[in-house]
Amino acid sequence: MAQITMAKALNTALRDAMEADDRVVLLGEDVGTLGGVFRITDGLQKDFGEHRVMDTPLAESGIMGVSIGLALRGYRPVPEMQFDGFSYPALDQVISHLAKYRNRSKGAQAMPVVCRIPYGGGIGAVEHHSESPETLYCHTAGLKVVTPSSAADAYSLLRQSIQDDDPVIFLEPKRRYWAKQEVDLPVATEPIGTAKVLRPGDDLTLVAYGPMVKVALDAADAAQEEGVGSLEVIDLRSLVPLDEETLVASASRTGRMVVVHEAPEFLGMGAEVAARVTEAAFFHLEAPVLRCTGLDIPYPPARLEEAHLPGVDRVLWTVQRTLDF
Amino acid sequence: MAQITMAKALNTALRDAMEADDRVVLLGEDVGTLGGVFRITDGLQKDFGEHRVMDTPLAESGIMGVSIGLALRGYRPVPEMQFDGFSYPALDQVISHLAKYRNRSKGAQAMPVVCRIPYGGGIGAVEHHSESPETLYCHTAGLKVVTPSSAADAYSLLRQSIQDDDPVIFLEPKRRYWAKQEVDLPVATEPIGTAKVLRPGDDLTLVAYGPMVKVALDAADAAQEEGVGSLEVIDLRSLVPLDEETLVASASRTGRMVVVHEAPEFLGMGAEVAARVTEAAFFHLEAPVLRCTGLDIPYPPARLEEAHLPGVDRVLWTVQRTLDF
Amino acid sequence: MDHSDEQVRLLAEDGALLEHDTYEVDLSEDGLRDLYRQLVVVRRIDVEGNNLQRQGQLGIWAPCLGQEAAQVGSARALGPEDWVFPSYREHGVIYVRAGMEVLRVLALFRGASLSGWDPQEHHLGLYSIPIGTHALHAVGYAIGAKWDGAELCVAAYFGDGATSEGDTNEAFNFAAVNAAPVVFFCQNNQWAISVPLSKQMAAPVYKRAFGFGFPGVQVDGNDVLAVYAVTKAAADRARDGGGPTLIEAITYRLGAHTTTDDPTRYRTVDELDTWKAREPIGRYRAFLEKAGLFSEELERDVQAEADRVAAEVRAAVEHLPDPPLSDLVDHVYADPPATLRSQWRRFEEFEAQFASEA
Amino acid sequence: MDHSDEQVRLLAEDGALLEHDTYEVDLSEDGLRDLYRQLVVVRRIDVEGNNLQRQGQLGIWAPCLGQEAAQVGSARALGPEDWVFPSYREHGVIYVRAGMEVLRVLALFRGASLSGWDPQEHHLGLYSIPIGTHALHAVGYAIGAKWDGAELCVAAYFGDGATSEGDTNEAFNFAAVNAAPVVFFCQNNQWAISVPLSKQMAAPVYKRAFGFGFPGVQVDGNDVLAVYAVTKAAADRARDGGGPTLIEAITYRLGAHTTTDDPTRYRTVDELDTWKAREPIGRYRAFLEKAGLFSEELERDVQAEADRVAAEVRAAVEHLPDPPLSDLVDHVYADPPATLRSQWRRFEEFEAQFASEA
Ligand SMILES: Cc1ncc(C[n+]2csc(CCOP(=O)(O)OP(=O)(O)O)c2C)c(N)n1
Ligand SMILES: Cc1ncc(C[n+]2csc(CCOP(=O)(O)OP(=O)(O)O)c2C)c(N)n1
Ligand SMILES: [Mg+2]
Ligand SMILES: [Mg+2]
Repeated sequence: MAQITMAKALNTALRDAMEADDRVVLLGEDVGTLGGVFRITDGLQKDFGEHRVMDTPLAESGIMGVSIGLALRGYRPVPEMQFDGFSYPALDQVISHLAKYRNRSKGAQAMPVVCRIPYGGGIGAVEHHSESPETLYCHTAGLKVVTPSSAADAYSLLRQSIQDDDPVIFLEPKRRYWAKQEVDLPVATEPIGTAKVLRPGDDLTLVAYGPMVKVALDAADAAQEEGVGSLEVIDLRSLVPLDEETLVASASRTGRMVVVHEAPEFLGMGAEVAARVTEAAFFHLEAPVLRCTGLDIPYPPARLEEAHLPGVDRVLWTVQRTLDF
Repeated sequence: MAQITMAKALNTALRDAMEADDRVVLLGEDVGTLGGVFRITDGLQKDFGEHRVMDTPLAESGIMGVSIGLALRGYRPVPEMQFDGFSYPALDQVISHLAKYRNRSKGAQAMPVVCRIPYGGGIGAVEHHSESPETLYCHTAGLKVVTPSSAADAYSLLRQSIQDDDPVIFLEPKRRYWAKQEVDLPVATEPIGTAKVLRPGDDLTLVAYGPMVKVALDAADAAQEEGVGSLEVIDLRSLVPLDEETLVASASRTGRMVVVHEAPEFLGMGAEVAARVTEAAFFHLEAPVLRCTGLDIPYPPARLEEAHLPGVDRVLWTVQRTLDF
Repeated sequence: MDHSDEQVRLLAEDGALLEHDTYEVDLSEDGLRDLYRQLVVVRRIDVEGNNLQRQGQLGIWAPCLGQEAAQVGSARALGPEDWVFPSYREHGVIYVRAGMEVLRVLALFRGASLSGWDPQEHHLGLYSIPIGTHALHAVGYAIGAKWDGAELCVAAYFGDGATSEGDTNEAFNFAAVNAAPVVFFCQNNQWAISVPLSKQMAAPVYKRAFGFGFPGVQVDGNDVLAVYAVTKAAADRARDGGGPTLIEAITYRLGAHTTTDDPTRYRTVDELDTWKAREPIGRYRAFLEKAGLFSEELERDVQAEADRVAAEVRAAVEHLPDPPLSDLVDHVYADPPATLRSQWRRFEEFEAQFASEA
Repeated sequence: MDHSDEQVRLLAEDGALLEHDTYEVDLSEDGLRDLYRQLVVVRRIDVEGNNLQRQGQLGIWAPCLGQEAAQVGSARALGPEDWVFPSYREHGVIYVRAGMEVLRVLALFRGASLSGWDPQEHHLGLYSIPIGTHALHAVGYAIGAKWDGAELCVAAYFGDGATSEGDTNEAFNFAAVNAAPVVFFCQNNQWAISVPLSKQMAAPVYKRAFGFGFPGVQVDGNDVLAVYAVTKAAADRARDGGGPTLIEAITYRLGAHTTTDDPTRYRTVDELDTWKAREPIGRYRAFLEKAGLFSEELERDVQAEADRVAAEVRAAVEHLPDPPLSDLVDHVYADPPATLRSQWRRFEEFEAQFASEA
């Protein structure tokens, strides 16, 4: 088995998808000659040509609007937003058109667009390069929102997203791009919409996704060693569709749950998970579902991001609060 | 006491604020000569002149960006987004700048901008004219999000918002514009950040805001008559700051809570209220906090909106589910 | 901002045919007569829309009164293989391209659908209310078509106010950089609801194109022959790989912005009268008369056709059933999330009560 | 797209002074010498930024190497009452306007702040990374200043890539319609990261202005005197109520986009060499020599000043303490929500453990 980074897995998924279907095209800022600022599209323009991999003018709304037009022409566009903080100019196109077009055509017109967005912090970047905008997309009906935490899932979920006839916001945890995993590509993991129990446990369920999955797993290991308890770790993998069944089953068994994410707490994914799980598992819960998240502040300067982001210590502290409840 | 519509109260609040402080300026599409498509700015350009009330080009991002520049010049701009569905092009300016400018200047630069947005459905409008985007704003740290349900609050909360040195997204429940209330203006109601118990009750707490407050009150009356139970009704008034204290106190007493809003359920305000109240009142709750909301779909055509929007019947049904829990 | 000096004109205000060194009309006599029929029918459909709204059959209507020549003339210049991305007032364009499919538009304004047609069927994008946004869809489609080597052009319809939106300008730039086969057709009807041109822009619309590196042309939008000729030339140029053109059709919204609007609040009777005198159908009829192409018989046929269409529109709208509740969820996703399915099941439980009660 | 034919030039590539019928330089001999000092110091600060980043003292650096004339020349043409809205590469502009306040910029790239200065202090908007967005802030400020009858102009700095953003074009239109006192200063450095002009636009930047109804001018951005003269004229025009101007300064980014970028992946050594030969400081020094304004003494003083500034920058950055944790929340709101206060109290409880452990 080969050691593969998430970046390489994403690059391979795009290559394989483009070979499998010549209607798959990539577009965005610097995705061509440069191969993207994170090199996720590295080498693809050279091999597939200037229109299959298009360097666009610097205009995110334009990139999204043009992708919608390309989808109407029968293409399967995979636009890239260079960073989370620069996906906002495209929000109107996403909310008003991408998410609604199928519904507005009474189901006649598919919108197979996959919008790739490197997201999240922890890389010491300057402002606007470390945001976690998932709530904006998850609240928008008509979209699917997918985020991998491993190289294998990165490959498989991106391939599935490109095959999906619904628009997908594909959130790539940029701080995990260079993390390696033993995997042979191509690989097929569970379908979009299924969460995955990465580590079984009995005392409490840790829910995470994307960049926080590693933190949750490390916290679970630490909890084991320190005798805090046996923690189950669930990787959501897709935020919409949300795998409520797996969450409720786990919470019903452990009776305790903590949701971890980088995004601010207020109306972050933790709120939705807590509300749903509490409704479905009310009589099984021994403590409220607690949230361990970024603070309700704009993303701070790099020298302060470590304090803002949930780390193993803060996760364990929140776990302890839940156990003590 | 005079019978005053919410529209009139808002118009009077703007007039009084402009008279009190000549740095207060209004700008937006059709706010001048026409007085706004809902006439909220009626007569103000005539009395205050073309620059105090500015008809702008058709560009929402421009309106918001220019408002930020005006605030830097020392003005207190009150931009209007003509409808909820047309506030999205301004989201990048709101998220990347309006919400962050003070923080980026280490507190040196205030951003006293009040963005008025008529929002919500129930008026039989065509697409994009009935949306409830509050989640997008409430999740964005640095903003305040205020929404009145009565003429008195409309007046007082708008005056307070314009005096606030923080940026405020002021959401006006358009279906309530023409609802009348006995009130003498000027009037001062509770400060931003305080929720209001509009109707005391013992068996369950109904939480609503903006357009749904009337529905919640009607449901509470019906519940009383039909002997379902005694419902307490809380009007949030401001979503950020959220008055957690009042919510928790009420839920701790009644032991049951239902949150009502037009916005989709998934990551709607109900999720945040449920998560918070459950954490703080866990051992007092006899049932999970349930949500009675719009469906997780794009806003439907007018002929179907009644089914999509929570009405008295669906609220009562959800109340019953909570009571039966 | 009228710039009549700069406008392409083929018909004088009295209907006299004018010489033009660049543009000419290639329509047969029947074609010229048919143009008259379409103008009259489109106006009648529009009148019917207003009536149906007043009678509560429609929730709202956006009249195209006065803009018939701009819409019919430009739509006639496009072929079936071409694509159209309309805004929300292009009823005339829809009728010319898709005939009675215009009923879909009435269903939309009734509140029974959100457009509801298949864009692929008549090569017709959905009605687009968020100003400026659909110009980018047109450009995206055109870029894809060019990649495919398809021989077609894409027309994007928008108004004067739309030129202020960032999206419209991004569309101009994407089209220019990609030499995309796009015809940007701007109906400059002098107003964006209550905002006049002078507060919307500081230069005539067509000049915007030069700054992005492609040609712009201003045409008398109430001269159906000039609109047809200018659009045909731009469409041919686009299909031949010449890239985009921006057409500014100078016209006027003779009606209200929509049936909820009261134009007397922002524009003068004088202005209205000036433009009423310039309305396009009378001028075209005068041309037909001068050219000996008009006859009482033609008028009778055309009016009969208009009556027939109006009756069909009225009947169809009055008998349009409300959409089923299932329309709320059935088309949101190809493959809906489990959470939406369970939300819907719960909603059906709630609805079931009333069924049982009934 | 070089358009050297269209560019305003006052210095030949060999430094010879050129006649121009519209533009001239009104600087004293000392002023001309001081311009040299500023060019050299700005370049040194930029070199220092690269070094500090390489040594891990900065998280990232966005070099302005090669753009010194565009930045110093334009900033020199503005008065203290004027306002500047920079992008993220305008270190030279900051130094000219605010001297050692440029240290704030280094703190930003160190990751210690998000700008952190008071815009009112030096009439300097915060650094703005979201491309195009701050052009609208400049226009808004300018409209307000005009209402107040203030005699000032507002300069918005952005790059060639920024001209593609909707916001930039909306800013052009708002400025045009309001005849706002704005100088749009575009440093066309030929690249937007890896995207060349040919993929960014289909017409030279300055022509964009005509389409919006105001003047555009293209200037040799590596000719500090021409940049100064053109900017001064535009600023005067703006202050006198003449409205906005778009200046396109043709220059070149000789360095990487940022220290994380590898330009060899997208541009050729030949292209780089061509532009190295055109770099602005050598040309200006040649002018001073020809004009008899240069002396070994001047060179010594200027280099000494540059050394002093470089040392100060290095010392300041190396001793910059990390911001206190309280910076996370202290400046988000004037009046923070109770939920944020309680969230912070809980966070402090968590942090307290380690304090006690320590
Ligand atoms: C993004 C957006 N903002 C605001 C509106 C509200 N609105 C509907 S039509 C209109 C004026 C449009 O004017 P114009 O582009 O000239 O088209 P016309 O109505 O004159 O045909 C406005 C402001 C909208 N539909 N979309
Ligand atoms: C809205 C937005 N999209 C993307 C980016 C990422 N980005 C940073 S700089 C840059 C290129 C800017 O090019 P240009 O405007 O020419 O300025 P230059 O860097 O050449 O000075 C890009 C795409 C951004 N900062 N903001
Ligand atoms: Mg118009
Ligand atoms: Mg550049």
